[in-house]
Amino acid sequence: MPVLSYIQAITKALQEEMERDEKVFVLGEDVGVRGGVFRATDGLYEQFGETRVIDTPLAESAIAGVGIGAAMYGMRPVAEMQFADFILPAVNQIISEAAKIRYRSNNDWTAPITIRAPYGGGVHGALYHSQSIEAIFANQPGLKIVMPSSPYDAKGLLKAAIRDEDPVLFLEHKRAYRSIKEEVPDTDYTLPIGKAEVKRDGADITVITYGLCVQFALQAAEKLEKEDIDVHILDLRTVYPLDQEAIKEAASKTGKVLLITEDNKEGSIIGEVAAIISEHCLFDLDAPIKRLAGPDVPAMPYAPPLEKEFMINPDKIEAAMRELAEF
Amino acid sequence: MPVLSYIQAITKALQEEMERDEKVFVLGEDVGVRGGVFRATDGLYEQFGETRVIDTPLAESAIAGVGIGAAMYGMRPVAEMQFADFILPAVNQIISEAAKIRYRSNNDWTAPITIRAPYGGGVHGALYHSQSIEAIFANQPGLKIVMPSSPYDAKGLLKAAIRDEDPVLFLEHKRAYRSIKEEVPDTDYTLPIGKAEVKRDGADITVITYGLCVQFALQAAEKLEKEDIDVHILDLRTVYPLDQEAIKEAASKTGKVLLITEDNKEGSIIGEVAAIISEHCLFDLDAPIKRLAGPDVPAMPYAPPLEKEFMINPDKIEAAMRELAEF
Amino acid sequence: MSLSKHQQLGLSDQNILEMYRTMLLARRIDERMWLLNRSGKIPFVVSCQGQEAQQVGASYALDRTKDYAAPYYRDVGVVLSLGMTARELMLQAYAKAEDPNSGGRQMPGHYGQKKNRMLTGSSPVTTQVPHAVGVGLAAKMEKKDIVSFVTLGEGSSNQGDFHEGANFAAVHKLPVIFMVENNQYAISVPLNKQVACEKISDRAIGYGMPGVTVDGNDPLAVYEAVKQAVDRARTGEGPTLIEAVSYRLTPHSSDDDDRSYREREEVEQAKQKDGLLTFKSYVQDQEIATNSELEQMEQEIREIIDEATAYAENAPYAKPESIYDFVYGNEGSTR
Amino acid sequence: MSLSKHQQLGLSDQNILEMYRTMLLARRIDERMWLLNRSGKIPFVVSCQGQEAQQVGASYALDRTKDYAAPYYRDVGVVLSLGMTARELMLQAYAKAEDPNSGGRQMPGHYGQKKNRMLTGSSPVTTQVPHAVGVGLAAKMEKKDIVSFVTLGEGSSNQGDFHEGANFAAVHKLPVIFMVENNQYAISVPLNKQVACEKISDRAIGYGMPGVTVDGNDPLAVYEAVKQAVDRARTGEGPTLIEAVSYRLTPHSSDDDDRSYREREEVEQAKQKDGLLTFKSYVQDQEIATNSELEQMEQEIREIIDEATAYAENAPYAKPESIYDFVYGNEGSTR
Ligand SMILES: Cc1ncc(C[n+]2csc(CCOP(=O)(O)OP(=O)(O)O)c2C)c(N)n1
Ligand SMILES: Cc1ncc(C[n+]2csc(CCOP(=O)(O)OP(=O)(O)O)c2C)c(N)n1
Ligand SMILES: [Mg+2]
Ligand SMILES: [Mg+2]
Repeated sequence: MPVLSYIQAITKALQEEMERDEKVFVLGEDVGVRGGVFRATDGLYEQFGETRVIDTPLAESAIAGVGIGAAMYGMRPVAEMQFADFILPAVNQIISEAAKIRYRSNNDWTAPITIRAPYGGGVHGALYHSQSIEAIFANQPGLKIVMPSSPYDAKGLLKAAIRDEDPVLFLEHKRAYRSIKEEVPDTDYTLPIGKAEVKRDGADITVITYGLCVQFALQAAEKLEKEDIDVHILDLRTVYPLDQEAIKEAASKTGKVLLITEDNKEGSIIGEVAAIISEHCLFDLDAPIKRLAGPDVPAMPYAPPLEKEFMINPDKIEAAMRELAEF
Repeated sequence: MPVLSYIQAITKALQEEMERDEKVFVLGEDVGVRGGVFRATDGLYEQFGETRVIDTPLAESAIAGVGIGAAMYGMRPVAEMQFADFILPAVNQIISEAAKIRYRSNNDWTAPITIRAPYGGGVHGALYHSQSIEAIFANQPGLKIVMPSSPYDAKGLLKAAIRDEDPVLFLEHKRAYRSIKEEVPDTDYTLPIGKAEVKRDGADITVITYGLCVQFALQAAEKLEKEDIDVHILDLRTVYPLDQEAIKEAASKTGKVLLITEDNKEGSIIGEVAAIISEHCLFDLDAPIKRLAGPDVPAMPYAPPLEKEFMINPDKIEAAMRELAEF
Repeated sequence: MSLSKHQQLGLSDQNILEMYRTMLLARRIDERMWLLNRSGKIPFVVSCQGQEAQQVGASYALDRTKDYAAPYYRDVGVVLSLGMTARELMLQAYAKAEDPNSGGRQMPGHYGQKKNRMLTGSSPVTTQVPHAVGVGLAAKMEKKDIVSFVTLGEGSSNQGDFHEGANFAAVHKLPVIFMVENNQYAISVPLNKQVACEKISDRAIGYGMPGVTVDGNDPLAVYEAVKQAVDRARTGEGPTLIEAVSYRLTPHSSDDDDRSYREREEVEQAKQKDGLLTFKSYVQDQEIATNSELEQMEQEIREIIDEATAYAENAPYAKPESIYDFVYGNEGSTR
Repeated sequence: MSLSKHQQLGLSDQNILEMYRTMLLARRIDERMWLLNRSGKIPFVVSCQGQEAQQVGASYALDRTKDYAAPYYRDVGVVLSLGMTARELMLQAYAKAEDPNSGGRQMPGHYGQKKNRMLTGSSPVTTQVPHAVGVGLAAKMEKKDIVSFVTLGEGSSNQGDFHEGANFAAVHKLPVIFMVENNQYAISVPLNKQVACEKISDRAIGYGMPGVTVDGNDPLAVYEAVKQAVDRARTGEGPTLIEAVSYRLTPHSSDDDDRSYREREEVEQAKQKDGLLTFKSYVQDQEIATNSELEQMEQEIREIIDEATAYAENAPYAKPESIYDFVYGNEGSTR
């Protein structure tokens, strides 16, 4: 099985889906000749031509809105937002339109668009090239939000997103793009949207997280193994709507829960996870539900010492895990 | 003391602030000659003229963005979004700009803008004139979100918002506009942003909520008094950033917590409230943290039976309170 | 003998009569809705009155067997032309389960009907513009002979989505027709406080597409302009911006009171130019129908509307539990 | 004897020399930053190269003691003209605590300095346009004699915020100057895939304001156009749209590789027209400075940049715990 980086897995998924289905096409800024500023669409322009790999004018609301129109018509657009931070001009199209088209038309129309966006920090991107933006959208029924943590997951989930009958916001961690590699099958597989996955089975404490933080948590868990602390790790994979069953099961399993996000804390995805647990598993808990998150400041600053202070890393996670285990 | 409706209290606050400070001005769609589609700016055009009560072109991103620019200059703009649902084209200006201007300029520039928007359902407004939109913004440090529950609070909080040194999103429940009335002092008073308030002191169960639901909860509590169920009600008032101390105190007081929002449940404000409680007060709890919210569907439909099914009301709250009390 | 205006355009007398009938039907449905609103039967109306001529004139220039449309909330004349029935319009006014637009989920005036290729619309204005461009893009990609037609108000042409959508269509030379229905007001705000340009169609040059302004009270003038745009679109020449100028004869909606912001005289003057009246004169002058035939048409339309109203009034609402349906496709319900 | 171009514009030889010096300083700072980037000292550069002429020409037409500006990320020439120093620019390149723009919080090229009336900018393009309009509105409300100047790229003129901001300024006749710096590319996307209009200034008529296109390589042509716009603004005639056409001589940023999307010859050809070179010729031809004076200027600038670089390199970063400062105003910190 070939070893692919996270971004290669993305490219592979796009390529396979475009080969499989003529209705699939890509649109966004610099996705064509340039192959994307991160090179996620590398080679697609050459293979599929400019009618299916479309360099759009610099206008995110149009990228989303034109994609939605094409999706209503019956196409399978995959729209790229150059950075997740720049999805904000398109919020109206995504929330008022994509998320509500099926519902408002009483199932007459649908908008099966996939919107990809690189998110996350730790890449010297400063305030506007580092943000986690999932919480802005994670209150909108009709929309799904997928945030894969590994190359294998990225490929399978992106293919599932493209085939999904509903709009999917697909958020890729840009620091994972080249730093995370693993074996990824050449075969055509999809992974279920809406399902979390246990990435590590453990008995002492439960960690629930998503995206790049899953990798950090796995690293930290490995270290703690030496101290005989056995960590259970649930990867949410889909952060909206959440897989409530998996969350309850994981929380109840150890009774000690650590929730992690790279986003700032208040109002983030993990607040909802805590709420689900405290609504359903309260009496299974042996410790307060602990949260590890970015600080509640507007976004990640640029200067290295400040970026480091903001960013979650394996050491911070390890410390939080240990503290919880010792509770 | 005069009895004012919720919307009259808003108008009064605007008028007093405009009289007090020449830098305060109003801009929005139909706010001038028409006095606003809800008539929140009624009489201001006549009193202050068209230079301070500005009918803008139909473009919300400009309303917010131009307001932000004027605020940077040193003015005190109060921008009206005609309906909260129509704030979405302005999300980029509010989140990328207003919320981050102080932080990104290292305190050199500020954006003291107030953005008012009528939100909420139960007014035959259907999908796009009924939404609760606070959760979209409730993860953005730098921004404050205020949602008053009564005329008295509305006046004091709006005056505080206009004087605040930072951007404030001020959400007014449109069904409260004419249905809620109370005595409101003629005097110049402000109420603290960032502070929750106990609206009813009780010993058996704690309800934490905000906006119109506070009124519904008070009504339900009165009924339950007859059944000897004594309800403690905390009105969040500011839903972002949350008043953590007040939340912990209220939750710990009775150990049984019911959280209520009119928004759909997953990803709403009350998820974060549950997370704060389960992080800090777990061992004070005698029951799982219960949540009462709108259903997780895109928005409130128009047909009366559907609207009723969606909307929170005193009966639904009463039932939930009783269930929790009996736990 | 010189050809009459409609003959020059290749329209038959029969076409003209149909167009007039559709305009009249739109007007009478709208009027009925106001009556129903004022008598407390339906909570909300948003009107087409004064804009029927441009709506019907434009629609008849489309190929109504294959072209797509993204109508806006005033477009009773458009949706009737494209195949929605009076009964269906009444069902949406009453928010009943059978309403094909939304099953009673949306407010009246939020159109959408897939079988007639009308995209589903929302309340935030102008979002439909990029959607129509997306349909144009898809049609071009699939090499289908489809034109995508979208309407919006002149106030709405100030939204970013108008700019972004128009620019996208022009850069990619897509078969899209943007028709701005300039009725002089955006709720209470008059044209000169919405825009400072002389004509909304002046915006076209900034996108690199043709822009034309036509008399929106004249359905044939609008037909002609849209027909030319359709021809350009079909031959790969790209999009066109059309401004149809008329006047909003009613308040903005049943929730509005327009006396606070405009003079009665202004409204009365506009009523003199009402396209429905002037087109009726045309039909009469051209002897396309006799007065008694026109009387009969009124009578027929009244019956259709009576039937539609009675049907809609008696039709059931959607069941409360249906609120959970169709959030996502994979399941029937989210519960 | 006929007047030279700059004399006709009312500019002295001294003015011209200053302008040239500012352009040169901008270019040399930018070049130094690339060196620092390529040697691993600073992680990111976004360049002004090729656009100094329009940036400096425009800025000199403003009243730099009272006008406001909302510059965009390439505007080294603007911010230098308005009072930012080489040292301050190096401090932001190194993201040091003393950086007046953001204290090292933002990436390089995100300008803002209140004492020089430069609004703070962000990364999402075009958001500054409504801000500049807001300053114009405030100035008009307060009856202050202030002009608000804002720049953006041609690709960015496709964002909704451009449309909404320009329209607002025109309707309210605000003292705002919109200058589009058309450098032919938006990252890899060439002009003809961004817009289909002939000139970006063609957009002006759709807002009801004058639009002009000028040679962005000629600082005097840009000066003249902006000066006229300033005069209009000051006399209450409202906004102007100016398109200054030049070419982006470098890749989009230090993260970009432009060889994948444009021919070297094209870049070489553009370099022949580089405004810095042609303006230098002008200075020489007009005998405003001798070659040895120009040599000396280069030398002085080199020293300034050396000093600035050394200072910035040795300056401290902000303290990690300062991350919590200035989220809100009322408190020093959110902790
Ligand atoms: C984004 C958005 N903002 C505000 C509104 C409220 N609103 C509904 S219609 C309207 C005026 C529209 O004017 P125009 O575009 O001229 O269309 P008309 O109603 O005159 O046909 C406004 C402000 C809305 N629906 N959407
Ligand atoms: C809203 C938004 N979308 C995307 C980007 C990423 N981006 C940065 S610069 C740029 C191209 C800008 O082109 P142009 O406006 O022509 O300015 P230039 O860089 O050529 O000066 C893009 C797409 C961004 N910064 N903001
Ligand atoms: Mg109008
Ligand atoms: Mg450019």
